[in-house]
Amino acid sequence: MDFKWDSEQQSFRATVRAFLSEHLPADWEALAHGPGSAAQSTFSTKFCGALATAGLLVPHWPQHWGGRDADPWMAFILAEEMWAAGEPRGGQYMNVNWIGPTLMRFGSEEQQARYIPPMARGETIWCQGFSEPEAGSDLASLRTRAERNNGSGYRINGQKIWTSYAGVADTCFLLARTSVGKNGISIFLVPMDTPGITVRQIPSIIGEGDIHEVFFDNVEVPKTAILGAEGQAWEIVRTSLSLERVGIPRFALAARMLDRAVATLKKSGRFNGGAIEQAARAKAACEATRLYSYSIIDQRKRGLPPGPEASAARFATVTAERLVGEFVVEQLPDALAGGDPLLLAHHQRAIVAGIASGAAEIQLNLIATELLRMPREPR
Amino acid sequence: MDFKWDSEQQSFRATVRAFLSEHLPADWEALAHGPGSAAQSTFSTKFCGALATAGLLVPHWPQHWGGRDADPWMAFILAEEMWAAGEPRGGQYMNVNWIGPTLMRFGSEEQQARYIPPMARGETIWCQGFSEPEAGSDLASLRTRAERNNGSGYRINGQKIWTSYAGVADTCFLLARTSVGKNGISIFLVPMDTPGITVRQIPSIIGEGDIHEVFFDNVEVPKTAILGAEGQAWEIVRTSLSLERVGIPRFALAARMLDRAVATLKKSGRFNGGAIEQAARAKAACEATRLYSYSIIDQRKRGLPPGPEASAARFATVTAERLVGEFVVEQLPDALAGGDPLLLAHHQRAIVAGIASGAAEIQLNLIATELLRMPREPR
Amino acid sequence: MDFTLTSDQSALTSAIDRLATHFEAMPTDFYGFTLAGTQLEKELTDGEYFDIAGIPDLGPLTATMAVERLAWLPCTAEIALSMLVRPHLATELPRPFAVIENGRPGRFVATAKTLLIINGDDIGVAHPSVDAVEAVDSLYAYPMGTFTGNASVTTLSGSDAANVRKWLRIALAAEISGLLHAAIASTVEHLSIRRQFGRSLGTFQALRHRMAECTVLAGGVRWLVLKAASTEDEGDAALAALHAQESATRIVYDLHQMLGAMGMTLEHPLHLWTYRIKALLSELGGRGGQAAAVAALCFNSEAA
Amino acid sequence: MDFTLTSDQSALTSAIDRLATHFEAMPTDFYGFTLAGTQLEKELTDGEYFDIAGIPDLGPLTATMAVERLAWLPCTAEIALSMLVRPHLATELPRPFAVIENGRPGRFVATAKTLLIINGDDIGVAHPSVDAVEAVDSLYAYPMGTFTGNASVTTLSGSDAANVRKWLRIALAAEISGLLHAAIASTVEHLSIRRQFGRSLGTFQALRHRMAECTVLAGGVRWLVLKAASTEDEGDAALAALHAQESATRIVYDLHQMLGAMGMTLEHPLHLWTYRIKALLSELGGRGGQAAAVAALCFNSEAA
Repeated sequence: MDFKWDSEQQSFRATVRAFLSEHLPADWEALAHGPGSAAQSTFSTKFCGALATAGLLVPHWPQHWGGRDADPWMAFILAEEMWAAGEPRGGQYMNVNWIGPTLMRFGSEEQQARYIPPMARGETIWCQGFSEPEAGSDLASLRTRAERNNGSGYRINGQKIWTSYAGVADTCFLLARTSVGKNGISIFLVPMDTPGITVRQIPSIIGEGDIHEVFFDNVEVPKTAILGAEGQAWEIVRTSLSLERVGIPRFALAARMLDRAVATLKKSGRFNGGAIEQAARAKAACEATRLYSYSIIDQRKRGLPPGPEASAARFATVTAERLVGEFVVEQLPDALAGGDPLLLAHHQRAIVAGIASGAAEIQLNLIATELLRMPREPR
Repeated sequence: MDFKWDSEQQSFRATVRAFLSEHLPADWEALAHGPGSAAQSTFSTKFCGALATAGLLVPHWPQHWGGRDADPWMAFILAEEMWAAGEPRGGQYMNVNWIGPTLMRFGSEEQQARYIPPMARGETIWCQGFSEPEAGSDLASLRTRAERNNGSGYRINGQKIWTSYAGVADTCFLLARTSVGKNGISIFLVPMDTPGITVRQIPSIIGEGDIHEVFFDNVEVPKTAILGAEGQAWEIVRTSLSLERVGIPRFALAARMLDRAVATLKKSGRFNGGAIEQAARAKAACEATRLYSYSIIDQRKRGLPPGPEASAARFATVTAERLVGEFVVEQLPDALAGGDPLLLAHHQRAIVAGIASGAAEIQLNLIATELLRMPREPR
Repeated sequence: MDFTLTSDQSALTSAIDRLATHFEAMPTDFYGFTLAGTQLEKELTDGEYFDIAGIPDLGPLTATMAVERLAWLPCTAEIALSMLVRPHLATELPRPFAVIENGRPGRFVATAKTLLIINGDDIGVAHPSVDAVEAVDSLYAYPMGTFTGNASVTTLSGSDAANVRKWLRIALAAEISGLLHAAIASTVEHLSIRRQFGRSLGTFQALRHRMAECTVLAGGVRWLVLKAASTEDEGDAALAALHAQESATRIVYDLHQMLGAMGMTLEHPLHLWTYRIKALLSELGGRGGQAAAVAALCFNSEAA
Repeated sequence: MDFTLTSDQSALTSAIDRLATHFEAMPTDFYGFTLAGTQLEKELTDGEYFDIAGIPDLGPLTATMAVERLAWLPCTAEIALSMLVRPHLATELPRPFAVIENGRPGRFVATAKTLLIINGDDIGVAHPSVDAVEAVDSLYAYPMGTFTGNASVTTLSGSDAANVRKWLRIALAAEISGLLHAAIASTVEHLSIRRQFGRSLGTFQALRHRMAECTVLAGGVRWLVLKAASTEDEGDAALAALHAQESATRIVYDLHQMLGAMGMTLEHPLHLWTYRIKALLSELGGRGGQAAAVAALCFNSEAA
């Protein structure tokens, strides 16, 4: 058991940092505020192109698809550095983490040829059409319908909500119901310029362009738009969630922002008393979360399937971001009033942490059932 | 709206304090540890006798029963001072608060004549036979059975648990099932020396003599032992719970112990840094709880029935005791290792607060339903 | 000890309640961060409500209840300082008021006619010219502003400063108390309506318990605020402000957690209260500042 | 970064696990406050387990895992200091060890052969005679004792003291980690078996969520402890001790709350773990002490 990085890992991290310091413009931190904004997306596409050229966009992908089979630690070091910088890849982190790998596993040859190479070149932005009004995170009550049309395709009608990046995405990874029940849900890969799709931005605390409603009004797609088989969504989503379960290293930004807030307070003689205890508590939570996440990478590296510890890591992340967020609001409130755009961006993203991509409460339930083996709640 | 005490109230409080400083012996604080112990009960009986003689045991009772119709504020001032002193009345606080008043309302003439005068003289200790193994606080699943015997009485069989003061009580306020369903539960007033009753003390963190199992093995009681009508337990208990709902001013001891712990820390130069914040937080919780409790007395004084605020006061009490308890464990741990018997007693009683007499969780449910008017949980 | 209101107090709180109810009934077609209560400000001025505390039969306690009630509104105006702090300054000073604490941006600074300048233990008074203050964009749901420092500052005496600080604490706690009330009510409404897994969210035990805990905390804040306004005691003021900031930190997090994605939008009003609360968490030294005051003022060594 | 154990580490942790399992299987007919592990102490001595940290292929990390695992047991003995602190003193000193912090009673003091005497920043070493120590009755589930101060004390150098303090923090955190694990497991077992309102308690959402939160906290403590034992870094040790004391305060309360009345009895073993934890919450300066160390050691201004 060893908690140190080997020399290859250290040098990879140094490479990523060097890339960031070369490619992030002076105004990057101001851009980081408002993920999904047009300005950030324009920048991200340029940035991801450069990452791809440098071999740093999809190093963990197979060589066949433009990667170099780098191990899970490399992918995670990359993600840590990106996230700590405020995630200049924008929405493209999803392509790299799970949409690409899911297409490699379940996509048809045609779909793979069409969608994967542009992802590997950093040219494409996706959005995920999962959540619906009234359904929350409850997939079983999904209502968007895809019915066979007169030709050999489908006609899609329905509404998605909370969709990140929908305003700038070119393709949607869409869940729609093709028949009743849990096995009646299918996945469609839908170009966002297909007639009948309307996107409405929802004004939010998180900043410009982050969340949207997406309306599907008689949207016609060919049969080839379906990913895998009709009704296979449940299985595919479970796999992609397990790819995503490693999670985003949100703690990396939280820890960096905590360091920054402490440094600012020290400079102005305000790091004392309760601020010290609060900062230390947040620091411990960040570092505990970091190790939780590493333990999951370690399991993946050893070829083990992601276990319930992934839920624990997620919930620990929520707590760490919360503690850093509260520290800043209480001890360095000026940061959120024109003082520091990246601290502001962190605050805004931390709001989302406990809510998006598997609410904290869902993680707690999974932990109780899978890790503690407590009896399930009756429905 | 006025948060000051009037002169009558101030002088009553002074009287109670003077009584306490005259009648509490030097070793009282050591006795306070282990409520329900033989030593404490012996002292309490003597002490309550003296209280009765001074007109301070049941001042809020009607004159007819030895009181002087003092208003709810007086009763609460008395309770505050008693509890702040470590409750030298021992188990007799129950007589004064709700067993006596319940008998006044529901008892037969014979029962009233038999049981109330000795209560008013401070001579008698009761225990309440409510909880049962496996039933918890769920009255509907009560199993102890009282069946008609061959004569005109009942034969009781069953088991009670968590019974405070059972080792020293002379009478039990017992719930037993006389037929099926919610309206099949009756209350019996049972002398603890009735053949067939066995008491087993459960060794506990709280100290000697606090909790017991009580076994009823073919215990024969006359028909006259029943309080009210057969099957009336639900109604009577609801009334007595509402009498009890004002609650015990546990915050008074918590606040005093906090003051004492802070004074001790100051003396040895240990009141600084995190100790200051923790003490201040606990202080605010104690004072908020005090006002919550006062608001309930104020309602009672105005003849209003106790509302859901009583549950809020209870939960606030749990929090206040918890914060004081944690403060002492972290900042003055020596108090619990031979350092201060009353701080030890407070710690032990605080353990019980969140659990006994309507667990904290039950209060939270009541608050959600009655105060917030949220929809009920499905059963 | 008597918690009934006098008939004068009842009459005034009823009037405030009617005024507030009128604003609550108005449709808010607003999706920004700060909803300025321009009309509210006007009606309060016209009704001479900013002077409640000075009327003998009403006094600061009634003014505190007004501050608390008006904080329920989705819109905001500079009410608390004008109603509760302004009356305790030696001379009549022009409103709106604002506070600049250790040079940081403050609420309502850009439009303030009177600034209270806090630097460590000192409090000074200044009347900034229009170009000495500037609005600042922020996430907080108050209009925030900065002060360039170009104005003459009159420093208050120690006892005046202590008195002002006491009323600042009560004003802070009263405002937080009202905001907590509104934020909780808004969340309860959402949970009671919204369904998931075939049930109203409000029937889920974990959510019910958390809401109940929030309510108990908020109720405690309110009682401490009312007591402080009634006794006008420095220690009581510190206790109220501490419990307000302490409870609010936890409640704000819990409410956003329970409201879920809806609470991230500007279309649901929750943020109008929670992002006002967030601006208040650091004021007057934050929890640490209030705790130090409580430690200095509230421990009774003799009774221990 | 690699979290697999070496074969030597695996062999040792398996041996410790077998030894512990044996003690866990023994019926404990014990209803007191402190269950002394006399037989455990003997077997650890006989098996030379107290010297694990000094064996090159095992080292302090393996010793830390042993301390953590042995803290799961209902009985207790002076293990953590002997396994983790003793090896870092310049000379071989006799065990059992105990700590006297600022004159307060300490764990295992009455039977200690070596005392570490902490006074503010200083740490001294003393070997008390039998009449210089005395057992004290307490609520804590460790044997507690006091030291009269009648023994010659050798003060450690600043760097030795810092090193000892680091290992004291790791020992503290490892012990808390193990105790938390056992206390949580014991509560989960109770909740899964016990029924109320016709359902297993473990099916109630509010209880499930609280247990899950406790588990996440306890898991975080364990990771920080293992890292600190591996890196032997002072800052890592302070983080582990802080997170341990911080998490434990909350977990202990929650577990007792969830266990209900059963947790008040000495017939259920929960208190054997929670009342050991309570004794540890104030050690080494408590949360405030660890936080000060974290603040001094762990903030990286350059990367910010």
